[in-house]
Amino acid sequence: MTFKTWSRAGLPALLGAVALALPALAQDAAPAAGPGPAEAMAAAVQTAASTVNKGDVAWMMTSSLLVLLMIVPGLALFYGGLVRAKNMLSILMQVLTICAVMMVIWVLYGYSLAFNGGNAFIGDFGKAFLAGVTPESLSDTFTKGVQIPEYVFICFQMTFAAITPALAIGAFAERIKFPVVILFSILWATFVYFPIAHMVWGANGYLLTRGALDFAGGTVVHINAGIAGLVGAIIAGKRIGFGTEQLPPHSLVMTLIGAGLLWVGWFGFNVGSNLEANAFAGLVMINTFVATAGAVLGWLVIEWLVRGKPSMLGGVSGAIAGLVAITPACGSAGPLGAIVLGAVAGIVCFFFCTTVKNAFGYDDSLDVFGVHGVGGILGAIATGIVVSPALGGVGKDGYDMATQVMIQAEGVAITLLWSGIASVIIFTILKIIFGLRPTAAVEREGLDINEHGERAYHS
Amino acid sequence: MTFKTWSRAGLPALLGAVALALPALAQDAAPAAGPGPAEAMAAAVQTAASTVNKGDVAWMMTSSLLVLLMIVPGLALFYGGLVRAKNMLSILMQVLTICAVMMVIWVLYGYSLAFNGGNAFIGDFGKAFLAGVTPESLSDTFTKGVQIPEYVFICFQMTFAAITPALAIGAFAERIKFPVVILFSILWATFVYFPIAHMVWGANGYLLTRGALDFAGGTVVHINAGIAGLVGAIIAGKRIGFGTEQLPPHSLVMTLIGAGLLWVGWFGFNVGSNLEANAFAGLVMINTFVATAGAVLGWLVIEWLVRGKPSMLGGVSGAIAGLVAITPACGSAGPLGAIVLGAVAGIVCFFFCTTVKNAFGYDDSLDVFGVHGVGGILGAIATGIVVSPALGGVGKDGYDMATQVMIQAEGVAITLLWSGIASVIIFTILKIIFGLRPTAAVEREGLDINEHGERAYHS
Amino acid sequence: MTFKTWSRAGLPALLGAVALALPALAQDAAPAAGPGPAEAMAAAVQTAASTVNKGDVAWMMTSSLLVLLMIVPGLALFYGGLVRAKNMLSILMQVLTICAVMMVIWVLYGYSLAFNGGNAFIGDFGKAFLAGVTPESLSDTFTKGVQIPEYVFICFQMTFAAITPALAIGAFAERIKFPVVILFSILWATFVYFPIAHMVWGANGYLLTRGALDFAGGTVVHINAGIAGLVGAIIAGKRIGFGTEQLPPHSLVMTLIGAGLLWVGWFGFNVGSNLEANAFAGLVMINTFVATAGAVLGWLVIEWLVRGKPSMLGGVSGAIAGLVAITPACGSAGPLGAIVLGAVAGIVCFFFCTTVKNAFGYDDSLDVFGVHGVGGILGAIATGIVVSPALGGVGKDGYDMATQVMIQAEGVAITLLWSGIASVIIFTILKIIFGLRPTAAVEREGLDINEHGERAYHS
Amino acid sequence: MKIVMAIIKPFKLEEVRDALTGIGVHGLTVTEVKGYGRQKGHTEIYRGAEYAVSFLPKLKIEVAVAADQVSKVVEAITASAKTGQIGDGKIFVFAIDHAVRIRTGEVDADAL
Amino acid sequence: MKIVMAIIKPFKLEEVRDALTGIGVHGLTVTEVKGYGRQKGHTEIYRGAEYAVSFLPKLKIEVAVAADQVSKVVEAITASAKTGQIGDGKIFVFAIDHAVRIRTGEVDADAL
Amino acid sequence: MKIVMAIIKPFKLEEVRDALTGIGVHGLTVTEVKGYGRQKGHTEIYRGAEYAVSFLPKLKIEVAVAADQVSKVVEAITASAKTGQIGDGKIFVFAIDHAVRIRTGEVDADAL
Ligand SMILES: Nc1ncnc2c1ncn2[C@@H]1O[C@H](COP(=O)(O)OP(=O)(O)O)[C@@H](O)[C@H]1O
Ligand SMILES: Nc1ncnc2c1ncn2[C@@H]1O[C@H](COP(=O)(O)OP(=O)(O)O)[C@@H](O)[C@H]1O
Ligand SMILES: Nc1ncnc2c1ncn2[C@@H]1O[C@H](COP(=O)(O)OP(=O)(O)O)[C@@H](O)[C@H]1O
Repeated sequence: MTFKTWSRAGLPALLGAVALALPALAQDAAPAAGPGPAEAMAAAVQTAASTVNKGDVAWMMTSSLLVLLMIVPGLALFYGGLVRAKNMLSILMQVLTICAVMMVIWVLYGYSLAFNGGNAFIGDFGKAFLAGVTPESLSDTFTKGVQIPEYVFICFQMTFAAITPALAIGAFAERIKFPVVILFSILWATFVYFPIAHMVWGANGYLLTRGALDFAGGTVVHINAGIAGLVGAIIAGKRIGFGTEQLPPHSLVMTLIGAGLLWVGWFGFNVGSNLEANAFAGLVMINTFVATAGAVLGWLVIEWLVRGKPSMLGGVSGAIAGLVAITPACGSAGPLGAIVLGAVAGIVCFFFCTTVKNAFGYDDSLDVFGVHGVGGILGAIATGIVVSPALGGVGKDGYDMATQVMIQAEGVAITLLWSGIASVIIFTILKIIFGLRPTAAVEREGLDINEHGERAYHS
Repeated sequence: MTFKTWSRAGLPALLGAVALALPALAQDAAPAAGPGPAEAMAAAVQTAASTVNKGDVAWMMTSSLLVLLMIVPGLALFYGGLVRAKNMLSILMQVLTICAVMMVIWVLYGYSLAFNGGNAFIGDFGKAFLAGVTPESLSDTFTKGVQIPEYVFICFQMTFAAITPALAIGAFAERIKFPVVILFSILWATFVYFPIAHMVWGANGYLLTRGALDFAGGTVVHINAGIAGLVGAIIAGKRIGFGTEQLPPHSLVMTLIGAGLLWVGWFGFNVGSNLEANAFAGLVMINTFVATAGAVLGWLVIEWLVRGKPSMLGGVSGAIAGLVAITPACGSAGPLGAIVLGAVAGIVCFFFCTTVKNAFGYDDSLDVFGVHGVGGILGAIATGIVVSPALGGVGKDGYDMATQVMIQAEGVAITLLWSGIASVIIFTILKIIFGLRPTAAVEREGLDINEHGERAYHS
Repeated sequence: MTFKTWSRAGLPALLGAVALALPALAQDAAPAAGPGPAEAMAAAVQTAASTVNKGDVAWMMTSSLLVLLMIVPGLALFYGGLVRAKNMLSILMQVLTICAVMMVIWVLYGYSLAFNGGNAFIGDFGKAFLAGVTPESLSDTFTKGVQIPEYVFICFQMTFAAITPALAIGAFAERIKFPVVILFSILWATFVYFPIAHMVWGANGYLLTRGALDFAGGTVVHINAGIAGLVGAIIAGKRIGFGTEQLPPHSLVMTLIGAGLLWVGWFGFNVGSNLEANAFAGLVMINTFVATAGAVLGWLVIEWLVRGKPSMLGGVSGAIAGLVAITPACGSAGPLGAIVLGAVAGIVCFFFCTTVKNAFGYDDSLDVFGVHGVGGILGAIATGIVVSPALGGVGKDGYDMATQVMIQAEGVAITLLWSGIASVIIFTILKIIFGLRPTAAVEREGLDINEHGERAYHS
Repeated sequence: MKIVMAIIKPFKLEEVRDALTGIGVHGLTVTEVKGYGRQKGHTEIYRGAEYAVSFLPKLKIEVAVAADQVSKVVEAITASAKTGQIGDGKIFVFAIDHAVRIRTGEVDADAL
Repeated sequence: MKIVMAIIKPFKLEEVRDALTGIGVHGLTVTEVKGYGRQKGHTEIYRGAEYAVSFLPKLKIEVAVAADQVSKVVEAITASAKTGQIGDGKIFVFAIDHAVRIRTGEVDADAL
Repeated sequence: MKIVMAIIKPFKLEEVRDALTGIGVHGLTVTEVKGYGRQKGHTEIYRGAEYAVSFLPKLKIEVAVAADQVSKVVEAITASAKTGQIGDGKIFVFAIDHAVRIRTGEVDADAL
């Protein structure tokens, strides 16, 4: 047996003996007590063998990567294509940096706050620095007796935490200072994302115990980010030139690439939330396919009727609206319900992003609230409807449509209030301390050259 | 047990009791008779447990996503990069819309027509609206006793249906009205794609029972789309400026991105067609890798010899030609046979797209026939050769090269005739009723601004 | 049973009887002796059933595709965005062609030289032309009793061979003749890559038996390519205009897309190197996530401090530096160690690419040595440190930090010397015979138009 | 007839166009240019390479007008393109012999 | 010597070039410009934002010729660039003092 | 006052700019253009389609200077833009009536 072969085969055995490496950093490391490492290991392997299926592991790792693909390059391009060329890199940089920062704080305390112990509203610091997590640690799935490695679960959920603040920044694109965007993300994740994630997904989370249906995190991710973005857009104020100059997307091609990658990646998001590669995953998958298709058609048909021309930006906006709306419902609806939900989401978001938004006059640069907020609210509430067996949904024990819709609405309201109020506070503090916006000259000339010292394109 | 955990764990049990949600829409819903839901469910889970492997489910879901990646952004970019900037969005929009439309009609009646019952040439409406399909429904693989969830099979095949008409539109790019392209796709899918898919893949399909080898759908997808595109290109006539003005690709970079994603995604297409993540999948995979490599080299060497310079567009054109050619053969050839088949495909398609096409003088804008049609025909026929054990192929019961080549040629001929004739009829009808082309002024100025009211790039 | 169903079910049985198809080509085909094909087959299937897990197959196939995604479009775009527009296609073409060429020679003799028999420094030709490999052949994993199909292993390793020479070419981008680049790749792969891969991964490889830790090939791939690139850059000399004219990246957007795809694909590289979708894979995955995050932050913070502005190119350069550094360490470090290693890699590579490189004054066009070489050396050595259980690493039998660091350093030194000296010889020979560089007029005007007869962009 | 050629800051285009239509000038041609002058540029940094960028994006506007309109046009442009910051640009006026409208063949004053 | 400067529709470039070489003019310089004039533009819509686009893509051609060739050149351009549709463009002619060929230092007529 | 307009090879820009600042000229405007002339172009091939590309990338430089500086400027450009190869470009000089600095309203010599 060569050394290398040995070292890998033997690693799991060794790991049982490894206590947390950096005890000074760990707030609450699990004591490495009990049976000696070798026995512990044997037991762990035994357990792993009996409850972990490699097909699930393969799928959950794939799903984690699909969500990463949604962030960079997916979301970065989707948003980047919509701004002017002079601010392209600022968007790419914000998305990349937020992604990196969130991953680090996820390991430091985010995972623990979201998923470990605590009360109905927030977790605790018991797994800060991933204290006590080893390759043998397992996480439950929704099926009794089926588990996945905890590191895989941590990776999967880490990608959710990484994308959510990045979604919000589209609302105030092209006009906020880079350090402020990053500080906002850290504060907002800490005081909004981790608590709401805990409420929806934590073992004893408030919304979970209330009975709210949210298969893949429509509330946690989309409504949450949508309202935070709207608050930021309003507090920051409009872009220079908004309403007077032309601010067209600089490359709808990048937006299409981003949208395509978001669609592909969203299956990691939705079907990954099933935590298993089982037969039920197939239903989640087809719903995610056809709701999107329905929403593309919904937006383009209504735009064609109202505006006279169906646009490609409309088509991809519809796709995202449909994906947002099916996110909470993807494990509840049937395929026909999903198509209808998607189509309705396409139409409703179209009206919001055109008529309603223009009536209010605020400058949500990339329609984060109009697509993620509105689509998310619609999806969350509609989940209470399309779950109905009478509409082809999968049903729910003791299901009553009115009751369920009320439960769903409660989840929406709590998220809107919590995220909205906290965002007002965070942005106001940042505005007072640092100021949110660069100088007018900098904004005019573009954030790329001024904040990052580079330009996106040279001929 | 929290509600959420319960609701997911309990969903499968509930599902057994769920009849089709929208009976008014369903033509032929399976009656929910027999044993009560709970028992049925128990049985279903039992069966699922014994015949469904989560590794297969993980792979087939991954494969479905890989094919989606081929469509948006893959094919959209590959084609989009080859047109002029003023028509970029029109291509992206056509591919996106066709994808969405096909997914919806796949659920409505396409899947049923292609895969449910019927005769040797077409299925029936028994599973229209996916009537009777539940998360417990299973589909057979090629191995006795191994099944995959039917929803997963439906998703996988849905992506094939979505890409095929989108392939065809490259032949008449830059000059057809958007609504006409969409109508064509719907009619062509209904009268050509679903029947041919049924003939090749349906349990009792004509070509299947004849013994034609077509592992991943070279006939159904590539020959089929190639001839449809050619017919469209001829009936629509040449682009304004063809032969007199320069019509260079506006961004070969987009074409490279698209080609790369097509290559990556094609493994979903080819290896996914194996329906299992078993050892045989490895052969399909290596063939798909090396045939492409061979074809890149085939095209670039012949171009270097004939033209004096190897071009990047040549390299990626070769890659696609190789992928097309190996599609039917990927489960029949050995790796050396695959390299040779790829190289030959690169060379043959090079000659077709340069010499032959120019001799005929028609305007197949993006060489859909030259690559997909010609490469597909070559691959289909060559499959009868490279399957030969004497050439490293996997062989076939009672194999005789001449016989097999004739069987393969029959499949090619039927597809060319069926798709060709139906396409003539469809395009002629559309031409008479709506006219195929926009005004000359619109074509000059570009489809993006005129048909979709937007432009791809702003500086 | 339809023919098609039969043909697939029956293929494996037939395959047992298939000897290598092209015996004239095969140097050392395994004789198809022993038990008759049918029995052999039955045994093979038996074995396969008992040691191959479909979850592993699914993951390893996914991993192979992820590495392909790293090459085209990933690396092609990452590098392409950094050159001037006039040389864009030359980069895309070099990466594509190298990928294709390497795949073909991998099948012809590369796999055999790297992984079959031989001595401590190089394999033999026993599996040239993949002689004797069938769908039933299996490869060992690191777990006793767990195997994967050999074709899948061949595909996975093929992608490593395909990317490595393509990494090197960034160092002498924009100034070497296309045929010379391709010849270099073939010679270098043969005399450097295959031997070093054998030394690190081969059953009896020198470095493996010495006890060097290199989980996913930091030595074989990154140090190896980095030093080769540096040698090429120095022997070729500087680009015209280097130091006097501005040579800015023509599209940092392409570079971001490439970086994102490299990150996503790198999980195939690192986690795929685990060869199984088991619990340990989760550790490799989280390390690959967070080391990258740490490196993004490391580079941007140090750049912010030193240069006054954090740049997006800095962020993505950091990401790649972190990925390079964690490559050897991803199966040894713990997540906190990975974050720190990433951050250090970001900082060290920043200083190298800015201060050190400028002090030396050579023209490594795309900082291949500064990122892959330096990051690779750092990662290789640091692996000996972060593996320490005291630092949260997974430990190693009889681990002693100083000893292990020395072993790691030995691996680095051997690779630097072997690859460095061989690269000097290869480039010198190519320079004498063909000359490395095009004429000054060609270099001025761009390689795209002169070597490939096309331009990347037309408006 | 004269051509008034102005180099302006890019974001001023709409204002200048409006100012010109305000005084009855309904045709103009715009070119994207790069300007070098007193206005200082930036340093761009791409890893180890630092580039001082002294050429800044500007727009060149060309308006052909009758000679007697020149001063009005120059005034309109000056007023609308001015920010008071360095780099606002220049106006140059030069004479043309001849103007033709391609569509109709009309010449000189009629061609504008 | 004069410069004949023409604003034309982009797709007419090859025809104009051919017309000019037809009359023995073998050098010209082309610039991508945007034109504003009588030809109406489009409305572009990006989700909720509507932009009236009044600047249309045109090409500017500059040809330096001896004074006695001007009318031939103007005619050739007019004939080849004309579609008869609004927006065909304009031709402006102005005098130059001096021409130099950089490569050789030849001046004036010899420089063209 | 005059405008010296030069068509040069793109990679000569920095040298020309330096030559001009060397003689005290601190303002200029640059436009990307395509030139057609004696310098032969390329053939581009995209699968079956072959295009002869006769327009080559050039830069146009425009410098407004006092009349008495023209010859110095022309010399500086000629010297710095010259490679001796075909396609080095041309210099054209023409008179302007009037120059204005938008920021200050200064005119003529003061405006440059
Ligand atoms: N001598 C000149 N000839 C041609 N263009 C000039 C000249 N001087 C300046 N310009 C143009 O005018 C622009 C503005 O000039 P600059 O000196 O920066 O500021 P200001 O207009 O405030 O004097 C420059 O970017 C350049 O395009
Ligand atoms: N006064 C002008 N000065 C400079 N360019 C002009 C002027 N008027 C028109 N142009 C240019 O000529 C183009 C065509 O003019 P337009 O009024 O649209 O149509 P037509 O050429 O048929 O009169 C415009 O797009 C613009 O580029
Ligand atoms: N008559 C002309 N009018 C305007 N521009 C011209 C003329 N002749 C040449 N040019 C410009 O000068 C450039 C160089 O001219 P060319 O004939 O190729 O070489 P050379 O400058 O060595 O004579 C051309 O690409 C074109 O842009």
